[in-house]
Amino acid sequence: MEKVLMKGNEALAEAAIRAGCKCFFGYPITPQSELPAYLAREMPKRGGVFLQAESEVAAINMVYGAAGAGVRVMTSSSSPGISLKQEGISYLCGAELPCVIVNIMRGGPGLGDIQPAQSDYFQATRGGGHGDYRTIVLAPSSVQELVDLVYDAFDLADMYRNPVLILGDGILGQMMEPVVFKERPARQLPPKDWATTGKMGRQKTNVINSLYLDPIKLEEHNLKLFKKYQEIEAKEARYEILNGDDAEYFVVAYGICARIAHAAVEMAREDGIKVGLIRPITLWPYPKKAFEEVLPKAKAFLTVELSLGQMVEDVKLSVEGRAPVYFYGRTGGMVPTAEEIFEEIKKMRGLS
Amino acid sequence: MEKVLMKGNEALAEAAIRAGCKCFFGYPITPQSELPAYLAREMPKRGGVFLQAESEVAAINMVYGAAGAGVRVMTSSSSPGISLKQEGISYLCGAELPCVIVNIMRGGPGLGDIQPAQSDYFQATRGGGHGDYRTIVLAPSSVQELVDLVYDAFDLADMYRNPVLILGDGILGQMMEPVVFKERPARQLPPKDWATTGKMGRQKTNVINSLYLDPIKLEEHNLKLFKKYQEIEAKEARYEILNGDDAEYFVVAYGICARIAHAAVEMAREDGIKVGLIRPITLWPYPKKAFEEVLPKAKAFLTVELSLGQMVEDVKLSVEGRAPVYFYGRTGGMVPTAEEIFEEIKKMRGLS
Amino acid sequence: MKVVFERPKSLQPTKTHYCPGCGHGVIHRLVAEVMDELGIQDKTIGVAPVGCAVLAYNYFDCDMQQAAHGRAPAVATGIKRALPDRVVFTYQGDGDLAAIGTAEIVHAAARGENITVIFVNNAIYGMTGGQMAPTTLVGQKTETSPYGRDPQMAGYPIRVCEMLATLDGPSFLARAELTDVKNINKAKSYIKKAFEMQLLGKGFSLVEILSPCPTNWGMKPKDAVDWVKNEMVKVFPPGVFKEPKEG
Amino acid sequence: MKVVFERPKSLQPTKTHYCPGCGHGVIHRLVAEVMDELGIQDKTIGVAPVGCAVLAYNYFDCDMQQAAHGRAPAVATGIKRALPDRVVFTYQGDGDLAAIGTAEIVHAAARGENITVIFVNNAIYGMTGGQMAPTTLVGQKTETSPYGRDPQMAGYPIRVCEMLATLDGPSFLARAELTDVKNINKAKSYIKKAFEMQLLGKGFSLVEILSPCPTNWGMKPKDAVDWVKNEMVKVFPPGVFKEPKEG
Amino acid sequence: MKMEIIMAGFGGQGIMLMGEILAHSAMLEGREVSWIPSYGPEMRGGTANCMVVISDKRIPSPIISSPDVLVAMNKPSMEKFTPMVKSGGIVILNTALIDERPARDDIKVIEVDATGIADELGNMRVANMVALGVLIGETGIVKPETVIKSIDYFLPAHRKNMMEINEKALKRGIAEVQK
Amino acid sequence: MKMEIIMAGFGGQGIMLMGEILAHSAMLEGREVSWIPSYGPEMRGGTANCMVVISDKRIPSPIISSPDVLVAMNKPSMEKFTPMVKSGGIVILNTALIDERPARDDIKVIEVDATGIADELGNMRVANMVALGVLIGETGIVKPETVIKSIDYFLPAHRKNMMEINEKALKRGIAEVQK
Amino acid sequence: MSKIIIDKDRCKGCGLCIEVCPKKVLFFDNDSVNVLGYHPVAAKEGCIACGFCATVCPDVVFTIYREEKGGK
Amino acid sequence: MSKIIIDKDRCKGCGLCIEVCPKKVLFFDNDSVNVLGYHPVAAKEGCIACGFCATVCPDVVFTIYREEKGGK
Ligand SMILES: Cc1ncc(C[n+]2csc(CCOP(=O)(O)OP(=O)(O)O)c2C)c(N)n1
Ligand SMILES: Cc1ncc(C[n+]2csc(CCOP(=O)(O)OP(=O)(O)O)c2C)c(N)n1
Ligand code: SF4
Ligand code: SF4
Ligand code: SF4
Ligand code: SF4
Repeated sequence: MEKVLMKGNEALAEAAIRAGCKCFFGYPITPQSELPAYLAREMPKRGGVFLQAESEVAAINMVYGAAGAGVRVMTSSSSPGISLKQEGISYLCGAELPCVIVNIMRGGPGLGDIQPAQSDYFQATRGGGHGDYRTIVLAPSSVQELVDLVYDAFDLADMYRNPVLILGDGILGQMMEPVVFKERPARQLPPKDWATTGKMGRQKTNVINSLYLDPIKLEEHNLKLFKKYQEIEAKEARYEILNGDDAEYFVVAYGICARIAHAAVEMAREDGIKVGLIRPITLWPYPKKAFEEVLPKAKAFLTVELSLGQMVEDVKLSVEGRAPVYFYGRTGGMVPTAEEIFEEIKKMRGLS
Repeated sequence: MEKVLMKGNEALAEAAIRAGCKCFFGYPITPQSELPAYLAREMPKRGGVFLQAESEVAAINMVYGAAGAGVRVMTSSSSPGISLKQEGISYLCGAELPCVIVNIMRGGPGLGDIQPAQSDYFQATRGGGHGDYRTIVLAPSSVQELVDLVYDAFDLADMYRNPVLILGDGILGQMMEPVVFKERPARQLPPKDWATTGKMGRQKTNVINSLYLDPIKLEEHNLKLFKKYQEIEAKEARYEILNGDDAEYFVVAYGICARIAHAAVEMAREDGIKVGLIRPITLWPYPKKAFEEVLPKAKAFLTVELSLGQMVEDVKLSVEGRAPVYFYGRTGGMVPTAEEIFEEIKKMRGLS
Repeated sequence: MKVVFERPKSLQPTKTHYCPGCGHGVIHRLVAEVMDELGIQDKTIGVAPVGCAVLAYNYFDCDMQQAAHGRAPAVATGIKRALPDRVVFTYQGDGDLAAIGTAEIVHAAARGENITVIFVNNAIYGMTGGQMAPTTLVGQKTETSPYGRDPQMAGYPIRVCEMLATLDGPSFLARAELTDVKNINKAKSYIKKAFEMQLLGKGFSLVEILSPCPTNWGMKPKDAVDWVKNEMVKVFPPGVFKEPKEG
Repeated sequence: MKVVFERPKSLQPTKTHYCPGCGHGVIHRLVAEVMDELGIQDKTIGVAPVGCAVLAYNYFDCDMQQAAHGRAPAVATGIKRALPDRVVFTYQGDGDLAAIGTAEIVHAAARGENITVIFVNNAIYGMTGGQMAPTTLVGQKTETSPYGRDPQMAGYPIRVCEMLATLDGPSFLARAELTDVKNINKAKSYIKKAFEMQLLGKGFSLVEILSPCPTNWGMKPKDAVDWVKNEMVKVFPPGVFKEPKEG
Repeated sequence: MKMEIIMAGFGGQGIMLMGEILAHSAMLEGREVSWIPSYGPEMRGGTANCMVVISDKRIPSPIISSPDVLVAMNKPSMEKFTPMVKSGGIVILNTALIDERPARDDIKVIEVDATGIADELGNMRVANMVALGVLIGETGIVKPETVIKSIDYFLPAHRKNMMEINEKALKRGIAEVQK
Repeated sequence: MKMEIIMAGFGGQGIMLMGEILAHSAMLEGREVSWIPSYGPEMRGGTANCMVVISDKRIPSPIISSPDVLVAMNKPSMEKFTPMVKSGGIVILNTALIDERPARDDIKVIEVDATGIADELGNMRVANMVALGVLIGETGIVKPETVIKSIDYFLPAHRKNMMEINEKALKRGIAEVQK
Repeated sequence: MSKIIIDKDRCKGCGLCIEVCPKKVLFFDNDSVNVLGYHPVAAKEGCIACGFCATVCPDVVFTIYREEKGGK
Repeated sequence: MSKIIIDKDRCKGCGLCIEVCPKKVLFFDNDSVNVLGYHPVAAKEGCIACGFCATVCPDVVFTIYREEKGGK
């Protein structure tokens, strides 16, 4: 199959079209601009809809409408824009609408800067909106994986009738790597017989809704959602363990940060330190299994993030006191070097 | 001092005026309506500003403007409205602006219902917005405490130049209890010499801002914020332990749910079960100390929430595997009875 | 016997939760009648707002989505773009459309989005218990303007039709009043026209309807109707504000 | 020697980051000159938008707040309500004011909020690299309308002054063009008038200024000025859209 | 001492106010009190109820699952809440609007034609005060004088003329159980 | 085999494209590659740089802290990046715009008047290809034919007339180090 | 001749129909209470099937028939 | 007589002033490059202090003086 060299943002856009995304609604923001620009060029030619909304709030609600109408739909933004979508995301979860939401994260809080960051982890994995809900969160760390996960994202969304978030960062969006758009066997997906397409002869009306005035009904609904979440937790958690076979120490990192951490792990290996890398691919559900797998032999964990420490909570919740968990992070758009992380690995070894 | 019987929402409003709140900006939503209605009546008479904004987004940004201008300011809403404020809250934290934000939580996700809930815990404590930031979160469980914490909220906001969230629920907002508006000695607070009041003879301009184009600067800024958060964590965590002296089991609950849990604890005590109650008053910073205090003798913990389990993560992060942590919750506006919780206490004893 | 009047089939037989004398009921019926008359029930998707009409999804007998507060035009845009050959309408109150949803309605109109908007202006927030709306009249007392709306503090009512008429996107904009048989019939003719525009692909259409909220105005139903006729109409003149040029 | 022209003292001596030939620089200077002439520098608080003018807080020599994208009118409202005797202005681009910030500008205007808005209309999103704005002309090519803005898909430009003129709140609304000396001077006179309205407590005032963005239009500065004069002015006619009645 | 009371009826019967007055007077007598309104699913109209807890000690939960006392002002209220009443508890029924009687025999049922008595006194709206009178007459939870003070506290200035009839209603209620 | 390259200069010198072409041709030759643009704080203008990694194995980090090769097309770029170059690494300098020389003696410095040569060939804009020629001539990391294929790939249809001069520039660059 | 059918249980007693009826044939039936708790509207003789009541009624209480002319 | 001061380091070379000058006294000084990397504007003799250049200049490059009449 043909390998092409592409920017992450553009590869993501292309993958979405190939995955059957019919509508895109978004509002401009750096550093994800190449994505809508690509779709603005391509969608009209390929029978899809590209629409620049008046705001992120409008965009996410357009997503709601289109998802409710039964088509594959995507939106994309970066940190401040994603904050504005929180009410909408909560509605999408409440109404169980499948869609894909891309966050190419930048430095915060507030206007912050436009450099790469991973400081929206809490927002993505805990739900920045109100209510008991979860979104599936995918964290690619290469352009090829970005592409592959876009297909998965649409499938997972349809399978579970739930929004799926793709969490990237400025580097991943801007970097170029070779990528192959693999043909994928079509997955068996449930029919969208709940969609509001007009009755078209159907007896009962279809209704897309998240209101349940009777709390007994809302509790029932939430428990149903909760069951779905448990199923997702059981089935969909994904991770990769690198250099793990004989490892006694583990670095935990995701996305672009995992790439740098990997380089650091290789440095440490050359230095004779038995260290491996756990790279969560799904951030929710969090791959606790990865930790169970390595815990028997793991002496300590080092979480590395482009933030002041957010995923570290999930690592601690996975480890539950069975080994020390250390943290190293850079924030505000700064990116650690492999050497910095290597130093932290040495420190971890010293401490435990 | 005079005791008056007041609804939570109205008492909160009155306390805010007495605490020197000069401006209120809000948008209508159930179940916090009595609060703005009270202020609409009182503010004009007492020299303050009541303004109904066009939306929650506008309201939080008006708060930003007024806070930046150096006055005490408050906004109030309920779950979906708070989701809409997330970008604004991230900006307030980034620009270090003191203000008080009230969330009288209702059932979610989406439109949900208007019944009491505690399912915005993640949003409140982890930050539903983007970036590395924290808001102080206060969780009163009686009308008197609501009043007392409103004064504290304004003081803490000014002391740390940080937004403070008051997390209540529909019951707390609607219920009446006797309350005393205590005269409080004025606290020594830092001068607001950073406020944009017009230069008025000052040499340098004052600027309210969260943009740092240079990531080195943004990282410095974030590390400064982080230091402040650490100071808050060290100094401001608050909790109450009830029936704790000889307790071997602990229920953990906050807000209205802690009241019901307290009743359950008393039932269990009558039944001879040595159980106590940990009631976090600050949800961020989370009172980990409470757990350190009881851990030597604690056999197990039961977290009870009006949600499908959110604070349970903080309990686990506090306990770190040193004792089992159980969970019981109702969701979507349903409220557990003391009897239900009592049953869970018995189960906990059976299990551990 | 000839049927002079019967329940339109696009309206479910369900009883509504609206208060006695509330205009929402009449407007629901008018919309349903138009759907029947145009034969579009089966291909129509409606969008319910947050407001007293939130449960509209239980009342209209067509597919429905319930939108976040103020976002109905965005939701409708999403539906229409996904399914361009379907008929899409929103049903919104004045808080929903003219306060929190201002950006969404202005931009749906500016885009000439090919949808129809039924805008119920009752000069107050009904569902939340009577707070001031963007369309509340100067001097009108509400929960949040307890001394009467003071323009110095709380500004002036927004005239939505007039505002949207400055844009190139809308094909049809009109305002009616639910005050008597004649005006109710006129409201219906506007609604019909609005849907027809959509069917012709002419772009955005909106009908604003001045409607009583006896409960939150604290009036008897009859007095509420009179208040629409005597007070609201002064500030919100009924009529057609935009229609396609002939030919 | 008499000074014919010098840097206004309300403008910091800092060099700006604006591109060569960008209208923002001129508009900054005009606002600063007006602040000097009215003697209000010391009691003025400005609000910077998100957009190319985000760093305005480094350029104006008065207290400044940087607002979230589109929310400058809300931020200004907060400031003005807290400190009613100060002068408050916002400085906003067309994406900021007419897209994401539509609700905020409409409602600040409807409230007659006693603030002044400087609205820089350059028919494009400058800062983010040239995407379509609500004011982008039909047929204009941008990053997100690569085949030219197609009204069928992307709608029509919004005329802000005309739209706000339908409201009762604004005291002064005018549109100027940065095309030549005469029109630049006219722009300044409008800005001055707008601030004077605020000083008189007359309520909301806004000046829209048609301004070149040579970078994102892909034009030389001179050609960009010509494009304002020849193309933009056709869609956005300059003039006064609202002013207080005399007497 | 701790007493948990549920009061229920339909909107317009002054249920909320009856609860507020009781809570207020208990507060005046130095007790801990709490009052919460119903928060049922209905949007508006329908049944109204409130829960009042009065105690000598800090009140754990303001939410009542088994009341000591139920005041049922109409039939749906009786049906809904009677099963929750504590064994040995008290149910006060407004017989004017309730034609059945609870099936339980482990509770004390007090029947009073509150609406009828109020009507007799000249205003059906004071039926709530008659019921309240029965409650305090039966339980002695607060003194009548205190309740009268509380009524005065809640009556707005332009309604002070209603003071007398409210007082009368209260006393008639007390008399009903002490006769 | 793994090579990490930083290319830097000012906007307009075709720095990004030079990196893309290198990465692309290495990809064509079956290597793993990555390319990332600068993401400096400047809003627009200023220095431009990109990082290219070429490897036989999966590339851990696309971010380079110590490059094997630096191509510095102007003076600020040389000053900024030379200190990062690995000991034993290579620095290619565009002497037309750089009047100083790096102070380090543990690296190989190749001087080439890329801008001058390009000018000589008839278009200053192909200075990037001269420099790229030097890079591949010196390191042999990719074959010239492959680079020519990649140039063709990146040149848009209406610019195909530029093919020849680019090719020439590349070859002149190669010749510079092989002379 | 005409026929007017009143779906009593839908009536909320707003009285708008009574006001609008040109023949004043509608009135509240104070002797009955419907499921919603209101005294529903009822009709005396004399309805001319103008449909005014149905037009103003917010609750779709009325169904109205008219005898077709000419025996059609 | 008039005096025109050009703050060269602020000039971004947009050329708008050159276009607008009625006396055509402004030109780009192609021999010098300023801190921003542009050839800045320079003035020949003949300025009449009309101020047009300063009015159109986005970067506040000009300061302009005019000799006051009557020796005031
Ligand atoms: C984001 C958000 N904000 C506020 C609310 C609360 N709310 C519900 S309905 C409503 C306004 C209803 O007024 P209107 O749109 O005029 O409709 P009406 O009820 O008068 O028909 C509000 C503010 C909400 N549900 N969500
Ligand atoms: C919530 C949010 N959405 C989007 C952005 C990205 N953004 C920055 S500036 C801008 C638009 C700028 O255009 P305009 O307001 O026309 O000003 P100009 O740059 O043209 O002066 C956008 C969309 C942001 N910072 N925040
Ligand atoms: S509150 Fe007003 S708008 Fe809502 S149903 Fe009642 S009368 Fe109608
Ligand atoms: S991008 Fe456009 S608006 Fe922004 S500084 Fe450059 S010319 Fe001005
Ligand atoms: S208009 Fe309808 S609801 Fe109102 S009284 Fe008449 S029949 Fe009843
Ligand atoms: S002041 Fe007038 S004459 Fe002098 S340089 Fe400027 S434009 Fe030319």
